Amino acid sequence: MKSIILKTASTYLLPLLLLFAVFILLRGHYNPGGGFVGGLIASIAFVLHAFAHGLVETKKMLRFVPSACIPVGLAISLISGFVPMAIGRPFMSGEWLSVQVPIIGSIGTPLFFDIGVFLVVIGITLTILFTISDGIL
Amino acid sequence: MIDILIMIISTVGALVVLIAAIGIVRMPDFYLRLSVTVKAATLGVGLLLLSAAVYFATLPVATKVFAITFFLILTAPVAGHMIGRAAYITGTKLWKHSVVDDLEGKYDKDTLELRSDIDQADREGELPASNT
Amino acid sequence: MNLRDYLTWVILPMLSLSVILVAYRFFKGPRIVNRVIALDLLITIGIGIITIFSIQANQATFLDDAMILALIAFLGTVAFSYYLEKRKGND
Amino acid sequence: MIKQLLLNIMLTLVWVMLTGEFVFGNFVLGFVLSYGILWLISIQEERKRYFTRVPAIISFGFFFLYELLKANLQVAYDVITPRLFVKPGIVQYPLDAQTDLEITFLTNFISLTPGTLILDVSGDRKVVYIHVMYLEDKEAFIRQLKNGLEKRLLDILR
Amino acid sequence: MELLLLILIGVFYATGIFMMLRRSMVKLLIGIILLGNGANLLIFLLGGITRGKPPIIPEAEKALTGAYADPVPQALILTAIVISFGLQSFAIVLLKRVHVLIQSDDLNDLNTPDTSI
Amino acid sequence: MTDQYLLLPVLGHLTIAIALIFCWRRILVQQIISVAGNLLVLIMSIALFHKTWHQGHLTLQAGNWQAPFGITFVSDTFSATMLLLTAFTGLAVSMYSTVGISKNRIQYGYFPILHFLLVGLNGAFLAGDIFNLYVWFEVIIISSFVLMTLGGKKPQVEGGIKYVTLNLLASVMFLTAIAILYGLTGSLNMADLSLKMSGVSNRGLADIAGLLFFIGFGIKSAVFPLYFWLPSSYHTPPSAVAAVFGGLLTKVGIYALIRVYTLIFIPDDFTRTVFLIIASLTLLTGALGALIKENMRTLFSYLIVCHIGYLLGGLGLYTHLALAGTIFYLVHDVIVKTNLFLITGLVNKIRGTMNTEQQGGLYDQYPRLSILMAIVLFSLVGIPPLSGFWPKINLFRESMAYHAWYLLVAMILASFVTLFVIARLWGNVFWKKAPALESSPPDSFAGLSKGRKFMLVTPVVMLVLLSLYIGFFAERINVLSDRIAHELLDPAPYIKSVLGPDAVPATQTR
Amino acid sequence: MLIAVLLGFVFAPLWNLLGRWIKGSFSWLPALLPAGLFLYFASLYPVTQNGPLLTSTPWIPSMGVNLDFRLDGLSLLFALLITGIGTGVFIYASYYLKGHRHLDRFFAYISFFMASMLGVVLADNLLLLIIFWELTSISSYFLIGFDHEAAKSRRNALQALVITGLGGFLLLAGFVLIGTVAESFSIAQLLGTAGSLQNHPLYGWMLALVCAGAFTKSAQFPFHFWLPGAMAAPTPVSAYLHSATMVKAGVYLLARFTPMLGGTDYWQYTLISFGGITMLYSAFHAMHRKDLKEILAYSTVAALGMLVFLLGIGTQQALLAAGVFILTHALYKATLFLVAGMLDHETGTRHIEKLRGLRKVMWPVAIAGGIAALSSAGVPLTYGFIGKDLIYDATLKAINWPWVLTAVALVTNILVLYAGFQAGIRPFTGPLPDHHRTLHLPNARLWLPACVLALLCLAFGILPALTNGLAGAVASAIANTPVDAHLAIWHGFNTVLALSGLTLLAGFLLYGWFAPPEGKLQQRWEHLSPESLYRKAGQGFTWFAGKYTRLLHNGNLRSYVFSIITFIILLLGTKILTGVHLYFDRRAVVGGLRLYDVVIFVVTLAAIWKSISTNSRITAVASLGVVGYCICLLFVIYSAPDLAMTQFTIDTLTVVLFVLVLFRLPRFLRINDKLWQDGILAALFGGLISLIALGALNEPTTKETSEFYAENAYLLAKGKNIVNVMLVDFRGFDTMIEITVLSIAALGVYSLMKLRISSDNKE
Ligand code: NA
Ligand code: NA
Repeated sequence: MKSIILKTASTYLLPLLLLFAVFILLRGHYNPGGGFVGGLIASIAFVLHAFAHGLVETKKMLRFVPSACIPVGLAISLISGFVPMAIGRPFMSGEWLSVQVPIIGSIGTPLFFDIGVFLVVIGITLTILFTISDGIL
Repeated sequence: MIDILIMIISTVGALVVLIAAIGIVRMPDFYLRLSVTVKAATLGVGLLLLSAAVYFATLPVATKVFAITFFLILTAPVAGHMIGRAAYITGTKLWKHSVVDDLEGKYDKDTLELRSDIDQADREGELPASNT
Repeated sequence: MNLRDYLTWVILPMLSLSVILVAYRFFKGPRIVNRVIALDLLITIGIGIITIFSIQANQATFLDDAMILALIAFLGTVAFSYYLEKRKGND
Repeated sequence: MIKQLLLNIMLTLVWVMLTGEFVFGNFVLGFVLSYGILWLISIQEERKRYFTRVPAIISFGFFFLYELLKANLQVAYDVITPRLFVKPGIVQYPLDAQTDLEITFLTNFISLTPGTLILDVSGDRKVVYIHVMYLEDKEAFIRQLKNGLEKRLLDILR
Repeated sequence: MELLLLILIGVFYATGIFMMLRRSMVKLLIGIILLGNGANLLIFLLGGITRGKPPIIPEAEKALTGAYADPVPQALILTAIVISFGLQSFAIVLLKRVHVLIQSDDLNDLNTPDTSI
Repeated sequence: MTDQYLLLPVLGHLTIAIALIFCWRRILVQQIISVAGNLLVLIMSIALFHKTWHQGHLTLQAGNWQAPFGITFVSDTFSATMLLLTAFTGLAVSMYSTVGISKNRIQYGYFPILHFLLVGLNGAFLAGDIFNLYVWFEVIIISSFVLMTLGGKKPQVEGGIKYVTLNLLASVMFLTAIAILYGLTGSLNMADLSLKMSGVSNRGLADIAGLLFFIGFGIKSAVFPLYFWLPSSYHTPPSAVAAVFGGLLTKVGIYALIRVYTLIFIPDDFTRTVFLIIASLTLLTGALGALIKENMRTLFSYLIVCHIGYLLGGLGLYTHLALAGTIFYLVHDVIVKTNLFLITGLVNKIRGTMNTEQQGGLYDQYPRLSILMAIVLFSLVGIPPLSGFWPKINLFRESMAYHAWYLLVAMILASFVTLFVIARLWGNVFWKKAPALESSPPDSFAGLSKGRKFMLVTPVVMLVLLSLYIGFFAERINVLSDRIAHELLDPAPYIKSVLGPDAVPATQTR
Repeated sequence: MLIAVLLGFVFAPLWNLLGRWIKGSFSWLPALLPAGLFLYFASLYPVTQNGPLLTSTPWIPSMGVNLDFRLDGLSLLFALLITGIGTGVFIYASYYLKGHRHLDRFFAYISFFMASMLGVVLADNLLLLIIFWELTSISSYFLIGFDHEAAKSRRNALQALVITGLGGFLLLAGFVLIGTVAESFSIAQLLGTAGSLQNHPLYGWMLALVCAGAFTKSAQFPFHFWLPGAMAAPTPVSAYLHSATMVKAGVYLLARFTPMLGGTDYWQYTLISFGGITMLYSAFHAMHRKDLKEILAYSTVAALGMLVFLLGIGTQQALLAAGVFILTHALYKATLFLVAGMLDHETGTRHIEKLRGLRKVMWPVAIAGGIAALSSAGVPLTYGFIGKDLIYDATLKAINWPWVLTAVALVTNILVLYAGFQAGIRPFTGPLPDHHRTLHLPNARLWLPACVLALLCLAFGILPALTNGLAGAVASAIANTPVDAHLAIWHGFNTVLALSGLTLLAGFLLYGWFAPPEGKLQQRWEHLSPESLYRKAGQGFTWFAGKYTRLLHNGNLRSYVFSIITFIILLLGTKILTGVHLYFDRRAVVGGLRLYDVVIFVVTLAAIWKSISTNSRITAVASLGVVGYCICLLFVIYSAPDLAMTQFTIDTLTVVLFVLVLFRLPRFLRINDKLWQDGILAALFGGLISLIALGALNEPTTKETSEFYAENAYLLAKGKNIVNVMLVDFRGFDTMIEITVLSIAALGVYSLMKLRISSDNKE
């Protein structure tokens, strides 16, 4: 859709939404949010961009193929589950570092797991939507 | 005291929202309804949010309220523009008592390219620089 | 009348009434464009309801939901507009 | 380059405000995050003199609020009284604003003001089409907008 | 509210099935979505509903006390919603593919594999 | 007893699947990883079976959260056996797929999704949490959707719509059942549910919850009158895919049904009667359908439906012997049905058609292959002492003891029709001379290189050897089934292994 | 004994491996197998005189199936027949099928069959017996269909398998029933407790099921027709399976079960009536056939009927007669088959009108045929005479209606004589047609086995006492009590002798004067024959199967959904009506209602209604959006902020998804039929679910898991949003799988949209 207004708005909305997505991801452990919603918001940001600028532009802007997020995210989640096994605890046991980080709270395997979820959700949403809209957006 | 303030703000907000709601029912054509809703709701909800900010009176809540309002202000006009334009393109009629319709016939039927009709002579010479 | 009661018996009914009115427009239409703006307005009023509800329940957490609604509702309208332009009014 | 930096700092601030924790670590985190995001989406256009005129902004804010209230009351009055006073129409409005950002700002503010709504911008960016609820005189309306909102806005943006 | 939710759940299931019984593929899909919503609400209702007490531990405390909503159904529904999203996306695309192949929205046109020997 | 490595067969497949996505377009690499990975998982599954056999119930509390607060995985003999069968099937299908699946499909994710399917199956067999089971089922159905429609040919997607719709309906019913169950007990852990169910005062509602599970799993296992999706779709995907489907997908439904109806619910008389009647009708419906089909795979699809009746019937009889018979039949059926679809693929490769009327002459052209196939076909019929024969003894016996004469008649009729259609098939496909058609497609098997032929035939041989083993070493399988039936009917060890030795199951009359 | 049985199975694949030699000059090699086994069993003869020889090897003890074998008189007789005639047939076949490209396969099948048959007669365990029983059916299937490119062979093989297979399954059911009742599958144990089954309430079923197995296998009317059809097999097969051995498995079975199930009125009436009808029916048919093998087939059926008939009479004389007649019939019928095969092989036809005067070119064959025919007629000095004597002796001494039974036997014997002469004598008498003058005597491997068998007919006929021991042992085994046999040619002038004379006289007259018109009988009664009735029943069944299958599985998804939902409603409805207590607790269900609850409820209902009633797809999608947002609001109000977020984002994305796909699709189909039917069904379903939910709502539940999470989410899992902690930690595994589901869906969408397979047959 050739709308200057939408284009401009989405250009500025994109970083805001992405930042917001990461925010939602990281605070999930303490407040509503988490990897899912975070991932969905991030993908919505890109989808909006694609509506405004066309799919080709959005793909050009992205430094990665969205579907690559899927295996990477899955691998991160899976590895965060394997880590406890390496020290002899059951799969997916929560292992925490002692340092505290603002917003996020403690750093531990569940956090990495959630980051994996985040990536997978971005990957799948974008793969699905971009595949469907290939040639029409 | 704070409670009274909250009550006032929220009442005004709710009233604005209610008026927008009445407006969307009462207005005779699509464009008028759109016109009423976009901002009335934004203003009304902004006031309701403000009352929340006053009530909680913490920085995180204030930030959130600011962010929500900011998003609404940023997106509501754009959304109005998008749907209004789509409505016009798809042939939504103006109210029969409308005064003027400068848009009539300005959309190219196939490409949906919108013409401006001013400076017809100039157009040949200087094409817009940043046309994507 | 304390704040909570006021919200419960005055503000929320007002907003509920607004919802009913907007919903009426949604169901009456005519045509999709009217429904889309009604839908948009419904969501906006929803943000208001959530806000008031968060005061009433003393749970700032719900404002997060309001934030998400504010952010994302836009995409729906854009999508509908897109559809309409592509279909040129053919439902 | 400077624009990127500014945008970056701005995003960092938004982050800190959103999270509400004024700790050094949070600034760093916010900076890193926004840096990453900006890197990811690299916006090409360069723009000069980003925001300098703070007073103009404040004055514009008051002006806008005034317009907002005035028009809102008008609409509200119309909606709740039995008779409709509306005289709607779509007006072609020639733009002085040139860049995408200017156009977008202008149109958004026009739309936010009750009674007016931008329907579209022409392909050559010369005019916008505005839906007006109370259109008594087309030329007067255009003039009023030119000297009011658009002028003030462009003062800030340029 | 429980009563209203009970009715709503019944309506979701009923309309979901009703739409699955239409001949249109798009309606079929709508039916599936309605059914999914019904199932989610059912879990929500039967887990016990509580107004205004989200299962989030307040800032200053270390455990949740007093009345609060049961987090278990919420976690289940969340998983279910996301899964349905995946399945529905696939179904929508499948629909599109079928339409490309048979140029019809009519489910009755879909019986090649059943009636072929 | 706790076992940290319980989940290895699941995680193994998951890791392989992810690794396969990383090498998205590299066909050869994918083939190697897949076959090697399946071999690895087979070894893991054997190890798990061995350990379970010798040490009894193994449990894993994921995330180290004590049951019922976290997600529990349990390996009892039943699970371990199913895992083992899945591993054999997986290996066979993976090998077959290296040649049997076209390059296009491999380039578009065939192998990762096959492994995802195996992840789902293995997970479902190990799940000790009812909602977790639901999620595994979703993995299974979504990967089967994708495998079903991969390639996007017209009959594929047409069948796919039906498959997807009815399976989604099944998922909704499953979810509904979980909702009711949670509403009644407030728990999701199956061992915990087993304890809490006895405390539910409204027995009728508990039975209703059970019946909802029956409907959900019944659709997945294709019992009458919930089977429609199966004959609509199973003949449309490639043979290798149909082989996994035919071998395992309906069985996982039966597995879940057996699991919930031994651990959580105890079928009352009403439910048992329903099972028996449904089983009989399933047998008849499948048999009648098979009787009139000329397409090999459609015919086999109906036979899948038909033979599910034996399994459900055994559950409905609900005695030790009947359950043992059911398990035996399950073991046999997984191996044979998988192989059946693999040989269908071979026949299709040779003759270029699935229609039995247009086939023929295989016996003359490929006598050894034909004998191999004959063993599969006659195992399916249950010609003694091949694998399908043994379980019928127990099932016949118990249906007589329970005076379920209609079930007995249905079982005999189903056996008879199976014999008839298989013999007719043999006559048409193997004995008859191939009809000389102008446009008969070329034999795409003969032209393959030795190595590729090897990859196609070895899985069939492996599975044939397995079914011969099941037939001739029926004692082993019978002891296994017996032990599984015993474990199923006495859930106390299961519950104790999950919830700790203090958990005391209420004495239940079974 | 185990090894003896298994040898055949071992050698079967071996012949295949040795194919090249077998097809070459070593085609006699396989005959060593039956010959060796014959000698082995013959050597065991003295041992069996002291009682049955039992061996046992464990196989599947947990199911009570062991490799138990017993060798008593009955088994021995059959074992000797199987191996003895087997030797002859192997030798015969080695020349008969010389140069056949699948000779190795033939020997493989027939060795396999021989082993199975040995298994049947030697098994001392019911389940073991049924295993071998089924194997004989299967190997018979392969042998009948040996010439598998001929449609007729395939059809007849299938027909035989269908009949015997059905019998096999019924027999299995019968055995399982007997085994369940008697708590043992061991024949030895069953014989030990003989007499107990007859009084069991389910005796009738046992009898019916065992008879079903026996009658189908032994071709009793009305299941007989597969046997003439089985003549499509090569002649050695007919001689071996379908006259001498396999068809007698049913007889063997009845004989074996005589002590366990016999002795009752049911037993007598069943066996006598089936046997009697079979005898008369098929003997009559044999007379009207012109094809050598068909004549022999029908006379075989008659003989089988006779055997069943005798077992039905059940007296000691009858059992003795049966034992002797088994041997008699095997000897002469095998001979006649071999002769018929030679004639077919040499002349190329089996039509008896075209075969005349062949004694001039193949005299040894003529002698063998003649002797066999005389034996079948029961002419003195042949073994058939002894058999016939015993039969009349048995019928005359029957307990009920001796004269009726005797008359039946008499008529049958006369007709059988006619058939025997038609097959064994007619082709050799009369003038030799010109076109047969070039024929010459076939290889000795063809005629020698026939001659040996014929000589045995003669030898036993002259010295019947030779078989006293065996016959006695057989009768003892059948009767389960010691029976002495005193076989002799001369018993003095008595009724039996008179009957024998009458048989011969009437038979000769019939042979001399009567020539039935060809095919007339078949044409007239064809539509009523069991075979055509069977075909019609089969067609009817298939027709029904087609109707039924297409009715249910009609290709319309909505009808599938309709059936499924109907089933659910019926199932759950029945259960609710019969056994569920539901009540309505007003406080728990209605309490605490707010205005906005009602508003949300009403708007949701209206949106649902809109989404199902609208004719515009995009309106339906928008309505779905409203539904979703209302649910989202519900989630907020009822304390599920995370759910609300997710629901909202996903609903928006679904709208986007729909929109992207929808505008390429056609409009909604306007056909909207069956509204009421579907509406009522859907309403019932929804009501049912609500009702169940109501029930569950009223049940009190414990919340120990939620309490655990509330207490420990922060302390142990370091998070305050319990739902999120559950998702990433407590129940993190669900999430792990869930993202897997999403990934698969994405891959699926990708491949569905991008992959196109062009070729039709590519998999
Ligand atoms: Na007014
Ligand atoms: Na409850």
